[in-house]
Amino acid sequence: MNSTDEGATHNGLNKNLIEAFDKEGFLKDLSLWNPEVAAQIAATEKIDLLEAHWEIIHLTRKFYDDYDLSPSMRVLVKHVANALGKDKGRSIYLLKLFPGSPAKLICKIAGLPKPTNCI
Amino acid sequence: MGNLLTMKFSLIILDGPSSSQSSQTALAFAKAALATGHELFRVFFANDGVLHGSTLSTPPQDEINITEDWQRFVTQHEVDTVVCVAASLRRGLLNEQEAERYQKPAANLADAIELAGLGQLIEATLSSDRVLTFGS
Amino acid sequence: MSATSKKILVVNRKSPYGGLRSREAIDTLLVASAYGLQVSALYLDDGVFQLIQSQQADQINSKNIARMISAFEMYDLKEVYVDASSMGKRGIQQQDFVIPVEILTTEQIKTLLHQQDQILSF
Amino acid sequence: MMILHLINQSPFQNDNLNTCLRFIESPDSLLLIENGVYGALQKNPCCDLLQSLSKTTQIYALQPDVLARGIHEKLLPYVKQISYTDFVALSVSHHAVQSWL
Repeated sequence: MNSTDEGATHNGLNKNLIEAFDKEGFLKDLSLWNPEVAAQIAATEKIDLLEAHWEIIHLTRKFYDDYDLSPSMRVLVKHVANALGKDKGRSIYLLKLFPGSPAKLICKIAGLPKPTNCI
Repeated sequence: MGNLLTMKFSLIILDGPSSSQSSQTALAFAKAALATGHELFRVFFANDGVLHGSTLSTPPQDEINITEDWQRFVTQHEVDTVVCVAASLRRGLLNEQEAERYQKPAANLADAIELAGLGQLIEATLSSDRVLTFGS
Repeated sequence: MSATSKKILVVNRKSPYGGLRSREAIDTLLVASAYGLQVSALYLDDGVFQLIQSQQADQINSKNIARMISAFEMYDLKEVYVDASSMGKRGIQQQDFVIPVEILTTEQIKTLLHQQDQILSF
Repeated sequence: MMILHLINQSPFQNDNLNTCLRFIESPDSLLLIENGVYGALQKNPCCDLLQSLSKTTQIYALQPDVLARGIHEKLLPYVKQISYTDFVALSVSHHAVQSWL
């Protein structure tokens, strides 16, 4: 067994996991995703994952499972509104939880493909 | 046919340079359109058509290099020319920025051509009088 | 006529796998719809196979076209038309489809085609 | 609303021309290009349908494609051969262009 298989820890991060990300911090192999990985990705974005974040992450993953698509921001807002009600189904709500570009950031944390800028 | 009407055309090209005749037809059409006073709003390469953006295409010397012909044409006439970004990345066509972003060893997109999303196709559809699709 | 009032039809005549045309047609429909355009989809010939609900694309390591099509409603894309004759020739019925569609006769499709400002084919 | 219908594949190869002929109606026009010009042969799977269509609808074939394939002496008499410039003019005179891919 070599050292990379062992996954020596470094700065609290699993070494295999460091290599598992691309330059922009997206997971290269989406099958490696789990809630701990999500928390690590979020930490690099200075986001502490709370229940409010998790419900959006799970919904987005469900969307991907159902439709084989990463949602655009507009559709994500609509999807959240349908599932969690109008208070949460608003861009401002998602922006507060995932500042910057929420759709992209959510995909990153939720272990979904990097949006291709196409949709 | 004596038609003095000037129209804005956009062309969508779906086939690769060596998979069918259609990009040659499209280029001949584009030249004829400009020659008769019409405007080319945009050329949008999608699907295998994005390979027309490559600077690396090298057919034998006694065959036409349709990829270079297209690039020369759009450069000379300053035609707004786009390759679909998702289709391009999938087929190994990258500009400097994307090569850097995805940590790839080289970039091969011609200078005259822009990497962009399908929004550009939709915009071309809205802004043009006529849209023609070439492919098979 | 303002640009956004243009009617756009995307014609789909290709089967779902064995190429990326169906994917790109779906992407185009979703983008057009995101722009709030009057866009509709017509499925005919082998294109009707794209709508079959029981696809198991993971068997051939592909993304599932029918599943993507089932997102149309989320994207406010509600005008989905299918050629009755193509269905009949292939022994396919409405209940095989992943979403509700409007089934059209040849005459109705002629009318649909002639109502468009632009027709895109993939 | 006039549509210019484009066919670029051989009727011996697939159903594109057949499908197009189901939906084309006067005052639309049909233009055969690339391998589609084989649909202008006197003997082809769609020639009966084309014969009846020709009474109401103009059928064109792109001349460079016809000549390239050496079939210019075997064409249906009512098919008019045109240039790329004519192709552009037809796209202008019709409201939309539908490529049957």
